Amino acid sequence: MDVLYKVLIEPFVFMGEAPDLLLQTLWEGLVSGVLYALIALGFVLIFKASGVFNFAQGIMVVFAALTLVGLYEKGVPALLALVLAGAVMLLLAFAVERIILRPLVNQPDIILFMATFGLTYLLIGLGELIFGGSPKEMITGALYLPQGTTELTLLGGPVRFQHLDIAAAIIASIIIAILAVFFSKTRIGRALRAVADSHKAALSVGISLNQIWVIVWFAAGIVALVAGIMWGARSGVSFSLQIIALKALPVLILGGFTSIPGAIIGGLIVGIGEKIGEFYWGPLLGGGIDTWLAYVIALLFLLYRPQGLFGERIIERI
Amino acid sequence: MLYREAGQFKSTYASDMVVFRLKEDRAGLAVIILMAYALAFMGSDFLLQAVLIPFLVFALAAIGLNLLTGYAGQLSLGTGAFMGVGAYACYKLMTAFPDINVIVWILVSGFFSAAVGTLFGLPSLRIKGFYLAVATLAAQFFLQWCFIRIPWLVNYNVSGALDAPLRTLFGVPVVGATATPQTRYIVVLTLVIVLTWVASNLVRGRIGRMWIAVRDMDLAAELMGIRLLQTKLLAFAVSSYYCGVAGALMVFLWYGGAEYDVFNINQSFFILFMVIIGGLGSLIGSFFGAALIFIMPILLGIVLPIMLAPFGIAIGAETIEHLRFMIVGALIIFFLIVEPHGLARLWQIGKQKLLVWPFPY
Amino acid sequence: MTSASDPHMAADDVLLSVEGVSLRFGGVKALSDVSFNIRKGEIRAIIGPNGAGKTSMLNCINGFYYPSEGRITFKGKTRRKMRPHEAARGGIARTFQNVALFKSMSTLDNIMAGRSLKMKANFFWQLFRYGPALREEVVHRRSVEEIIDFLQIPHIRRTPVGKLPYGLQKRVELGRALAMEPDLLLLDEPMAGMNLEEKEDMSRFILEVNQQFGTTIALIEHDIGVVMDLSDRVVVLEYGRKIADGTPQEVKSDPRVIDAYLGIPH
Amino acid sequence: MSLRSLSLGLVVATLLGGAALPAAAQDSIYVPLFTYRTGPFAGSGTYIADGMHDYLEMLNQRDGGIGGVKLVIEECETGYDTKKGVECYEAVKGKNPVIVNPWSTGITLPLIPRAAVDKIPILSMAYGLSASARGDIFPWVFNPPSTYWDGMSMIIKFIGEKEGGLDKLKGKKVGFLHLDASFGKEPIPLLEELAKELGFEAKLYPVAAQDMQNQSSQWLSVRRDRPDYMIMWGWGSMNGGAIKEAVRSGYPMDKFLSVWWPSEDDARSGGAGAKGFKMLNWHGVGATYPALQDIMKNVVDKGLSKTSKDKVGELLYNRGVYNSLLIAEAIANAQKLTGKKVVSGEDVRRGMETINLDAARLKALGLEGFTDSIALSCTDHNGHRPAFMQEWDGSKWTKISDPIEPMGDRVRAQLEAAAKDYAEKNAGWPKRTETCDKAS
Repeated sequence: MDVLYKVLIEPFVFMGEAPDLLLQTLWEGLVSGVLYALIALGFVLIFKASGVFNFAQGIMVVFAALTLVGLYEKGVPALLALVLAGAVMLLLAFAVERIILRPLVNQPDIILFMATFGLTYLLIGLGELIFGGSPKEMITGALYLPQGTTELTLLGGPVRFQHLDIAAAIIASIIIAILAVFFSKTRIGRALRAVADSHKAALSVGISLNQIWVIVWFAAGIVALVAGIMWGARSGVSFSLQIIALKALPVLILGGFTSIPGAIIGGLIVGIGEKIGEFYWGPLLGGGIDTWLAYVIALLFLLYRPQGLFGERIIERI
Repeated sequence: MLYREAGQFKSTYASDMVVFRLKEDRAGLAVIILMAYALAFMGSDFLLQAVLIPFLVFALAAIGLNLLTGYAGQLSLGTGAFMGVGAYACYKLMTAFPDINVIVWILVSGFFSAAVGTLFGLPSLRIKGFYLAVATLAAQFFLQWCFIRIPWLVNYNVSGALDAPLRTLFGVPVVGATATPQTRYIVVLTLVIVLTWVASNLVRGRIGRMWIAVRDMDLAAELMGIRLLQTKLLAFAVSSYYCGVAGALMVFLWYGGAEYDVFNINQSFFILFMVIIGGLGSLIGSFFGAALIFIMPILLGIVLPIMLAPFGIAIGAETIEHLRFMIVGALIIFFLIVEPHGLARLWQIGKQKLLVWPFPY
Repeated sequence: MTSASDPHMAADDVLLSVEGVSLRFGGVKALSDVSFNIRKGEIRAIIGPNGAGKTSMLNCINGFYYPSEGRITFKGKTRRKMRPHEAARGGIARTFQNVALFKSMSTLDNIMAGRSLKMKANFFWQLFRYGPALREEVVHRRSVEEIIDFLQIPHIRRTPVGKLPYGLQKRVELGRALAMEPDLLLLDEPMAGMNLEEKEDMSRFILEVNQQFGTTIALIEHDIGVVMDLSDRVVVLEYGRKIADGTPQEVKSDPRVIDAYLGIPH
Repeated sequence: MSLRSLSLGLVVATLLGGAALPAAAQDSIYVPLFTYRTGPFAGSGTYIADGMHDYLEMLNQRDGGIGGVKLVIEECETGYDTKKGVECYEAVKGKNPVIVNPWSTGITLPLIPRAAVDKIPILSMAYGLSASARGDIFPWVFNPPSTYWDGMSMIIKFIGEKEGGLDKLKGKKVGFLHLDASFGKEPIPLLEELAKELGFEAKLYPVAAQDMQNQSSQWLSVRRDRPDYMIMWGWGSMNGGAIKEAVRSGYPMDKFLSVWWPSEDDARSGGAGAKGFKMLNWHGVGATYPALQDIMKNVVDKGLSKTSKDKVGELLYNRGVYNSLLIAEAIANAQKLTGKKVVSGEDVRRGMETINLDAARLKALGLEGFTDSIALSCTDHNGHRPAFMQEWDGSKWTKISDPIEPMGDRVRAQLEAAAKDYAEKNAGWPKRTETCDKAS
C-alpha cells in the first residue's frame, strides 16, 4: 500500500502543494523538448526526402557549432562566422550527395544508414584534426543571444526563466515555421514532399533528385547549426555533445520518422515527460531514470500505434 | 589454379548439403583453423590479447546480431546490453558456484541474456524496421541502468565493477590475471569455432529458412504455416544467447574485469556496423566485419607512423587517432560503394571468379 | 475429370464452403454476402473484373482477412477467426498475384521452406544438424527434388529466386505451395504476365497437380479461355457480389456474366 | 612500393614478435603515457597529457633524463575508452615500461590484476580502485595522494567548519551530484555513514554518462530539495555542465563544492555566476614554480610541447606535472635502490614504495610549496594526504583553506572493509611476496 501511495498519490499531492515547481518543471521540459525537436527535425528532413536514417546528425550538430566557434576564435566576426558555418554545411551537403548518396542510390535503407556511420567517423576525425578535441565556449554574446535570468513569482513561488531558453524556444519555433512554409508553399518544398512519396513524382516536378538531396542535407545542416548553437550555449561545444542526438530517437518514434509536426509534438512529449517523470517519480527508483524513461514511454506508445503519432499508417498488402 | 567444381559429384543428398561443397573449400577451412590454433604459439602477447581475442569476441557477438538482423531481419540496437546480461549472469554464477567449471557458466550465462532478449523481442510482432531498432534502445538504456543500480549484480563490490576471480580448466588458469594469453586465446577460439558451427547448422536447416522467410516476405511466410512471433522470438533468443556468451568472454577472457560502461550504446552500434559491413545474412561476413571495424584501426595505428616516418613527419598519438577515424570512415563508405552487400559478397564474387579462372565467365 | 460433372453431389464431398461472407474496410464493402463451395478434387475458378473482390475472397479463405460477417467452413470445421498459419496447418496453400517468394533464397530453399510445417526435428537436433534433424533434411530434400523435377526446373535449383525471370518465379512459387502437400491450393492469377508458351506449361502443371496428387484447386484467372479449359466449376464475382456460379458452360451463357465481364450494359 | 612492403613487414613483425620496436633500447627508460586528446573527455585529458609529457621532457632537456638516463616518452591515445586503453597496455607491455598511468578508472580496473603478473606498476593518481591504497594487498598499484573517501571526508569537514562545527550539520541537507558510474558512487557509503552519524540528510543526484551535458532534470530536483550544500563528483564535460546548470538554476555557488577534478575551463563556462565555486586540490596552480619555469624555458619555448603557453600552470596541467613528478621520483629512487641506471618496472615499484617527497626534496626539485609532502610505504600506497579548498574568483583559483586532514579512522574503516571484500571475492588473490624497502 505504501508503494502504491508513493507511486500513485504522493507525486500528485506534491504537484498541488508546490505549483510553482510544477510550472518550473513544465517550462524546463518545454525548453528541452523544443531542443530535442530541433535535433529530431534534422533526422526527419533527411529521412523524409531520401529515406536515409542519418546517424551523422549528432556529429553534424557538433561540427557546425565547432566551425562557428572555431572561425570566431580565428578572428572572423561572429555574424560572418555564422554565414561561413552555414556555407560549410552547404559544402558538406554537396559532398555527401556526391560521395555517398549518388553512388548508393537505390540501395537498401540499412546500407545508407551504415554509410552515414562512415560519415560520422570522417567528421569526428576531421573535426578534431581541425579544431582540436578540447571543448569550446559558444559565442553567445557575440551572436547577440540574450543572457541572464528573469525570476517571476508565479503560483506562490519563484519561477526562473533563462533568457537564453526563451530565445531558444523562439528561434526553434521560427525555424520550424520557416520549414513548414518552405515545405507547403514553395515549388522546391512541394517537390520534396513528392520525393517522400515517390522518386518519379519528384522528377515530374522538374527537379532532379540530386538537387533535392543537396537541399535537404543543407537544410538539415542549418538545423544542426541552430541546434549546435542552442545546445552549445547551454552546455558548451565539445564532441560529447553528439551524445545528445540519441535523445532525438524516442522523439522520432513518438512523432514518426517523416512528420515535421510529429517531431515537434514528440519532442515536447519526451522533454516534458522525462522532466516530470524524473522530478516526481525518479526519486522512488534512486533517480537518473530519465536516461531510459523516454524510450520506455515511446516503446509503450509504439505497441499501441506502430507507425508513430503522425507517421503514415502502414497498410500491409499482398 | 586447382579451384574447380568440375569432377566433384555428389551421390547423396547429405553430401550435397554440407556447408562447403568443394573439397578445396574444406581443405582451406582446415588450414585456417589449424593456423588459428598455431597462432596461439607463434603470436606475441599483443597479437593474442589485443588483436585476436577481441576480434573473436566481436565476431561472436556479430554472429549473434547477424542471426537476428541479417537472417531474421529484425534490427536491434540492444546488443551491448544483451552482452552485458551475459557478463553479469556469468559473474553471478561463477561466484555463487565456484566449483563448477567456468566454461560451463560462460555457456549457461547465454541463456539469461536469451531470456532477456526474448522479453525485449516481444514488441517485434507489431513494430518493424527502424522503429523496432529504436525500441530496442529502451532495452539498451534500461539494462544499462540496471547494471549500475543493482549492486547485487556485482556482489556489492565496492568498486561497482566486475572482476575476474581465478578459475581453472584442467588445472590451467583460464580466467583471472594468471591466465596466459595463450590459454585465453585457445579457449575463446574453441568456443567461437563451436558456436559458429552451431550457428551454421541452424541457418542451413529449417530454422534458418524460417528466419529468412520471415525477413524476405513475412506475410508469405505466415501463409506457409510459419508462426511469426515464435520465429522472431526464437531469433531474439538465439541471437541474445550468442551476444551473452560474447559478453561473458569479453569481460572474463579479454578485459579481465570491467565497468558497466563497456556495454554502452556505442558497443551496440559498433557490432551492428560490423554486421552490415561484413554482410547481412552471412556468418563469414561477421568475421570480415569484425576484422574491418576492429582490427583495421589497430593496423592503421601501427602502419601510419611507419609510413609517415621516412618523410620526416613525426605525428602525435592524437593526430594518428584523427587520421585513423577519417580513414576508417572513408573505407566504410568506399566498401559500401564497391559492394553494398558487404565484404562477404566480395569474398563470394572473388571465389566465383577463381572457380572459372582464367576465363572471365 | 472426376467429380465436377454432377453439380448436385453429396454435401460431405464439400471441402470448403463459404456462407454469406461480407468484408468491409472502413466504409468500403469489398465482399458482400458471398456464398459458394469447393468440392474435394475439383478445380474451381473465381473470376470477375478488376476490383471484384477475388483476391479478398482468397485472403478470407486463408485467414489473412477476417470476414466481417458470414462463415467459412473448411473440412467440416467452422472457424470464426483463423490466423494464416493455422490455415496452412489445416492444409491450405497459396500463391500470390505478385509473386511473394523469399527473394534471397535459392529455388531449393524456397521449396524447402514450404515444407517447414512437415519438419518436426526439435531444436536440439537442429543445433547439431545431426540425427533426426539431418535425416529429416535428407527425406524432405528428396521430396523437394521430386517437385523440382515435376516442375522441370532442376537447372535453377541453386539460383537465388530474385534473379529468375518472372515466369520461372511463378513456377517456383507453385512448387513452394505444392511442397506443403495441401488439401486445398489457392492460386491467385497463376498465369498473369506470362507468354503463351509459359501459360500452356502452367496450365499443364495445374492439371497434373490436380490429377496426380488429387489436390483441390481454387484459382483466380483473367484469361477466360484458360479458365474455361481448366476449371470444373466457376464462380463469378462483381463488385463484391456473386453473380453466377456453375460449370464453365453455364457461366459462359449467363447474360449477367457476359455483361459484367465484357462490360456491355443491357 | 618498397615503403609499403617495409611497413607491411614491420606490421607482421610487430604482431608476431611484439617487442621488436625501437623503444626497447638498452640505454633509456621507457615511460608510456596513456592520454586522451580525443573523444568526449579530451577537454580534461589534453591538459593532463601536456603536463605529464612536458615535465618528463623537461627532465630530458635540462638534465638529460633521470640519473643520466634518457627517458623515452611515448603517448598512447586511449580516447578514455576501455577497449583502446587495454589495447594500449598490450602495445606498450612488450617494451619494458617502467610504469603505466591509465588515467581512467575503467581502464585501471582490468589492469590491476595484470600488473602483478606482468611486473608493471600502475599509478592511478587519486582515481581507480580506492582499495588499492593497501600496498600489502595490491603491491603493484599506487593511487596517491588521497582516496575518494579522503576527499569526501575533507569536504564534509570543511562544511562542518564553515557551519561552526560538525555537530552543526544536524538537520542540514547535503546534495551529492555524481557521475552514475563506479567512480561517482564510491564515496556514497561514507557520505551516508556520516549523514547518519552527524544527523544531516544526504540527497543523491546521479548523472548518467550520456546526460552529462543535459543535467536540467537533476538541477530541477535540486531546486525541489533545496540542499544546504552541494557536493560534486564529476569528470569531463559533466563538471562544466553542472556549473552552468547551477548558475542557471540560481544555486548559491559558495555552497557548491567539488572533488578535485574540475578545471578552469569548467569554471569559466559558468561565466560570472560561477564565482564562489569551490573544489579540493592538493597542488599549486600557476607557472611560477622554478620547475615550471624550466618547463617553459626548456620545453614550451623550444616548441617541444603541444600546449599553448597560457595553459601552462593551469590546474589540470599541473595535475599532469604532479603525476610525472611521482614517476620521476620513483625512477630516481629505483636507481638509488638498485644502483642500476636503467631500471625496470620491478625496480620502479620499489621506487614508488619509497617515495618521500618532503619540503626539502620538493625545494630541491624546484617545486617548493607546490604541494604538501608525501611519503608512501609498502603498506600505504596512497598517503591519505590532506588537500585544501580553493575557490573560483571569476578568473582564477584562490586557496581559501589550510590543508584539511581527512578523517583517517573512517577512511581506514572503509579501506579495511573494501580490501577484505576484495580478498574474499577474489579467492586465490596472491599474497604479497615482494620485499619491502626502507625509504632512502
